[in-house]
Amino acid sequence: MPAQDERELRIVGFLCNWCSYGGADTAGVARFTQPTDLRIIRVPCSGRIDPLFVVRALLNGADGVLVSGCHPRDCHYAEGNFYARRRLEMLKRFLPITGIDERRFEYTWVSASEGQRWQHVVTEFTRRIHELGPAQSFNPATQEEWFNLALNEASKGEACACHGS
Amino acid sequence: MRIGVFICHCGSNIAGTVDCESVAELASGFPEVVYSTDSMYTCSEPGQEGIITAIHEQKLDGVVVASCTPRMHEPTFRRAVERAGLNRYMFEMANIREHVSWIGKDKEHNTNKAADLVLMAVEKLRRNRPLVPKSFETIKRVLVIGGGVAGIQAALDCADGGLDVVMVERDQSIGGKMAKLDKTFPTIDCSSCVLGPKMVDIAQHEKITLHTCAEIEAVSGYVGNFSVTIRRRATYVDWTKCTGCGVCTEKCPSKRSPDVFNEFMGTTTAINIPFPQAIPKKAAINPATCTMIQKGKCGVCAKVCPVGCIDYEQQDELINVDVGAIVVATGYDLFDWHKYPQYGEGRYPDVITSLQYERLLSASGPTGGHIKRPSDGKEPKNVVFIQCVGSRDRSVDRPYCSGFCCMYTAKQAILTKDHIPDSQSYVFYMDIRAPGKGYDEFTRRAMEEYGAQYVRGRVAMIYPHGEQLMVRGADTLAGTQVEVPADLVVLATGVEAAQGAVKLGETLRVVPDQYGFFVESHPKLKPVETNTAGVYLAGACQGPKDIPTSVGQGSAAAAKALGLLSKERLESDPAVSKVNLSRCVGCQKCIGTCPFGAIKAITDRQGKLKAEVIETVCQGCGICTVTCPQGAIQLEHFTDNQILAEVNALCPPKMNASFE
Amino acid sequence: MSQLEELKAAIRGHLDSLDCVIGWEQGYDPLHATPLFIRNESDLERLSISPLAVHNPATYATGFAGKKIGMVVRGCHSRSIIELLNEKLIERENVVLFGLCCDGVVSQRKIRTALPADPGFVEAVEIGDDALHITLAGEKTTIKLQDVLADKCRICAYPDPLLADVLIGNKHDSRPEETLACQEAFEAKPNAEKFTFWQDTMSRCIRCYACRNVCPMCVCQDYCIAASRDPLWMSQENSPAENFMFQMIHVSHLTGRCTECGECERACPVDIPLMLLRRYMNKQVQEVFGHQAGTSLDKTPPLLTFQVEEARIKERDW
Amino acid sequence: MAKIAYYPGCSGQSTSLEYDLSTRAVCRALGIELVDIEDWSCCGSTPAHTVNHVLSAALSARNLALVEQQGMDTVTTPCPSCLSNLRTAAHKMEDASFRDQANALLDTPCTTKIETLSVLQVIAEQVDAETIRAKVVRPLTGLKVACYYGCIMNRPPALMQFDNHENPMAMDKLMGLLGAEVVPYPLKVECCGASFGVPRVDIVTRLAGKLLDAGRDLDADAFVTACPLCQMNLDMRQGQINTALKENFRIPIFYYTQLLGYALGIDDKELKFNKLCVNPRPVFKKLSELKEAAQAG
Repeated sequence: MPAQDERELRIVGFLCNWCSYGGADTAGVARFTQPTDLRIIRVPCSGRIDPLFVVRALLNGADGVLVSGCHPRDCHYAEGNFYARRRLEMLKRFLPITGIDERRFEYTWVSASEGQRWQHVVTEFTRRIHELGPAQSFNPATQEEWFNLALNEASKGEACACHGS
Repeated sequence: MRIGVFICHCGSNIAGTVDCESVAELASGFPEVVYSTDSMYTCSEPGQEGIITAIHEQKLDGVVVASCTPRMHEPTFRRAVERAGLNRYMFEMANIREHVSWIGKDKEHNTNKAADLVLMAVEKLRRNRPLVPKSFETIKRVLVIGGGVAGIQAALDCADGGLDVVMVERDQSIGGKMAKLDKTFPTIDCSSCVLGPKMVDIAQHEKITLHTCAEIEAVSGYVGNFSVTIRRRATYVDWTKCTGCGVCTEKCPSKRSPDVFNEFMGTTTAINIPFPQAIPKKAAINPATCTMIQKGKCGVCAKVCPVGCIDYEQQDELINVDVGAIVVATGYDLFDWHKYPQYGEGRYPDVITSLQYERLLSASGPTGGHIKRPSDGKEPKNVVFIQCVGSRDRSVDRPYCSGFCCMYTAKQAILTKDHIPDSQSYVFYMDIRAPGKGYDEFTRRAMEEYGAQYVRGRVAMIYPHGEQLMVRGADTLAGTQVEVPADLVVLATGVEAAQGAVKLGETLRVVPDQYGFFVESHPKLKPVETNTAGVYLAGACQGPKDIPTSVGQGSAAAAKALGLLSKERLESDPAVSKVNLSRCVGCQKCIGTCPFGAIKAITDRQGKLKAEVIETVCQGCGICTVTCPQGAIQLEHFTDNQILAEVNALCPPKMNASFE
Repeated sequence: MSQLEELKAAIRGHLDSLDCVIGWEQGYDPLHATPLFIRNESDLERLSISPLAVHNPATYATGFAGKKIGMVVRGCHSRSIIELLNEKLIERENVVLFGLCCDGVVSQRKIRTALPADPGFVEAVEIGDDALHITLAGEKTTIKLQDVLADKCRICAYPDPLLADVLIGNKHDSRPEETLACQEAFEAKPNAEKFTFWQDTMSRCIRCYACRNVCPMCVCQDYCIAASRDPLWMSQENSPAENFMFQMIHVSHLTGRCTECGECERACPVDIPLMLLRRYMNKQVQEVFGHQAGTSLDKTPPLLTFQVEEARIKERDW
Repeated sequence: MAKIAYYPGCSGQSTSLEYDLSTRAVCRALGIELVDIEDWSCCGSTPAHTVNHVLSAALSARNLALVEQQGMDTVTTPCPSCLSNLRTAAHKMEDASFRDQANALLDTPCTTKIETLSVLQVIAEQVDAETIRAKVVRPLTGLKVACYYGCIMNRPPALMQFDNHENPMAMDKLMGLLGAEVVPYPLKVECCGASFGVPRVDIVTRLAGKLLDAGRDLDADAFVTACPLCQMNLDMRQGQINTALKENFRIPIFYYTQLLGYALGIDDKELKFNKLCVNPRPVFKKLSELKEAAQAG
């Protein structure tokens, strides 16, 4: 069951093995129905999640990226989510300058026991991504667009006002 | 590679909402997949045999199973592929049950999702490589930190099991809080009669080395091979000579030292043996109150000591010891009740803590077992007990229940009646929590046989009224305010983490929770393990606990240590970080972010700094991999390439059409 | 004694004990400077510290690991040095800093625009107090320094070196403009416009890595993950997404470390306004961690540490 | 000393006139310049907030708005009940939607946060101990006083942000500075029965009787209070209490400002000792006897 319409969007999830992956399992065991768009990549710890994985996914055309780890202070490795929190917060804050809607990326904390919370997180995030619709591809989709892009840029002078004056 | 894919139906658990045959068919077209099939129960005996046969017949060098969560059966399947001669890390799982079939009913979407998950697993597997665990020797010695009843039990069990034990205790004597108690619930048996023999065993056991007046200074190393530095405070008495005869304590003229053992219910001498049953029974000087140490005058103890063991120049001593496992049993401390303004903040001497009351009840206490109130030494007739002082109260940031106060309050009410037959006890309580064996019966006895008046409600105010204290509170059952005149008020002071627990946690890499109690590995299934391999918890350092539970946990921790060190060699998980030395520029950022101290700096042959992972210490979190800008340190089995392969499998990059 | 003479004297005093001192000299024409590696007295004579001398000597610092060198540093350069020291990438006892209280440097891009024709080779440049007099094809053009001041200098809060063994010149007390109008204007644009802007701009990137090579904080040497097969973060395909991925790697690795020396943007041969990304990220770092890279010694970059309670990170409660 | 706005409160115009006058006299002597709020109105006292929180806040906010108009940011009042209302209003109006509701009822909206302090807090925090000690001309040496703060002076603590709410010491310290012997009075923050004085006199006599009893146990010569209602219940109703409880209390109940004024040498007429119901003369007699004895000895 996709969130709102028939068409699935591409949502990538990065989940730490100890808490959130377990939380997603708990939700499954409890048969908490969730939208099907999300595909989960299991990592040992949210501290293993390089913000550049998120960037890679978004530039590859992912419509949404969701990261979830253990609640702060509950990290299996004591400190991983503390580092993750800083890294991911900076990524989220940075996205607006790139023009990529920062709402397409979210990070949160779900423990292994929070099956219901996981259902809520997935449902809400999927709903949000469907509201935003499919992401625009950073690379042109067609041969023609590639060509136009090349023309555009050839005809352009200075890129930014900073360099004009 | 030659990859085999096995799609599990899990009866109808998966096949009910996923078209397993089509997933298997789709998978046969994935890169390097040479064999793809589906089966009813892949984890069953025939299912596993099917995998093994396929590995042999199809000459597979990697296997993907799409079934339930890897948290369930990954070890099962790893063993299966290992039986067929593959390395266990040449195996990946796709979770198409908990993450697919159980959370949605749309078969088409589920089938697509399952296929995607299989593709991700295949793409990751293509970048897996065989990993071999390292094995290493262990040191057959256990460090027990804390000499309370939990630590004593753990130490004795380990020693009886044949391990060497080093026990470190911060105070002058072992025994902990239990040694201060008069009697114990629910049997009203004498605390020191139960504990005393065990303390003596500690002193006499040939496998146990005891360091008191000592604390942990530093810990390095890893499971099986810890290296510990212990700081032993100067006692100014040579304990190799001291016989504990006590002559010095009789003659010491400085009699105004705070009596820590008696919970400050009186004073003691500057040179002191805390209590008659102390282990070790040795004297120590309190340098803060010793006039010889403070002012250079006196020296009486040195003159009277028959063996000449007094040494005013003694210094702290650092002791190094290597151990294979560590049991943390640092216990608890009492909540500082002065934070409550309504109890007088210490203005009224006849408001005391429950532990102080234990000392008043104890025959070896400052009053010789006669209950005398501190202000005027009179015997109290009305004793008011107030429960939950620093427990279950968010306003003082102690929302948790201290667990055993209900029980000891009932015990103290009973003992009060025993000591003073014409006394009357009142207990202000919130709820009575008595879930142990014989516990509820015990609290009932306090009420029914010993006539303790239980008032359900909080106390709002204590104020002096003549020679008495007036205790005003709510009686929520009667819906009224009550005032009870009291000769003595005993606060059932709650439990908090022992002082210094957080700092010790940092030293041991064991995480304290927000209240300072150490966090166990799993609240149900690993209650004495910590997330640092080889470090175990016993007793109240993990959370409030009564004596039986602490003793039980002491034994449990000992069993874990014995189990661990019963193996000649230990194997480390090979899914740990690994440094590509040629890429490493020696910036040492990874060393700084590693929570386990598992990375060290080395100098290579050209004299350049490089990082090196201590494989047995690394826990495999991958923080370092993200820290390293060059990608020089990679967490095996979760390398950048493996995770990127999964990302790219899910979201294939859009390439320039002209290049395709 | 002029500032230049004062500086020369100071360097002369240290020359014996140093492997080299990095400064600037005239480049291929009088309008362009180039880094100068001073090893002896005769090299010293070529030293120039005019506003044309822009290069950040800190870029070379890690390359001299184990050797003792001197560097002539302006305010922003000193920040790079401090950051390198904080990250223990260089050692304090191995560097001698000749600090210049800096009045700002020029933007060659702005000069190029201000000149009547493409400069090609300039015949002569005379540097006045507040203007450049440039002789080009026999004709003299006067450009006010203020008009061609680099953007980073217009908003520079640290014109005077924050760390120096020798300090030349007079300290500044004036406050610069706090923000750049064009930066603010860009940040305020709707997502779609910014997105298209970067798509277009990144299609221009030729992935020459000049921005990386000139960056004083890019210390991976030959092991940048943008150009490695293991780990394989990105392909060599020249597409907007791959080019942007490279820029995102650079931004990501500079989080909390960028000292805003502006070298990346200066070095870009296709005029990509990289400082838009840098300044924005630095602003976020400042807001969340109260951290400005290279402004004080013994500060750990924010992503290499953490607080158990992060005062300014709101836990997303959903 | 800076100027501070002054809100006398309704009681100060009637039952506690002596509190108002002695407060003004004392502040003048200590160099605190009180500026009356022009056209001030009732704070709403206890009835308003039992009916409607917005209306209650608006009543107080009107006064705060006047303070704002007079160009000041702090107001002081001797009455704990007014203090409580003014502080509550200011606190509630930090919430924007509540502020809009309350301001809608006012001609002059209150836009900034005006700080309200009790006169006791102003004296305790803005006049240093040595200044007061130096100004004492008639020390209270030998006089045993019980300081009674009443129940709302420091409560709720999060709102009042002054002194210890269970064991306040501001008046104790002040009386100590004047030379008085302050007894460790345990019921400092007990309820006197407050406004039950009209409907349920029995409650007041029981509660206030207990207060007096505790003071007598400690051998107090007098009570000092800071609240008009407390003072009235203990002083004016002392006869009723005696009748109801078959007691014979004769304990003078002063406002702390009166004893402070006395010690500072302010003319007795300004301090209005003649407004007190229980004759305070024994206190002054004791003081002069003690003084004579000290001089003789």
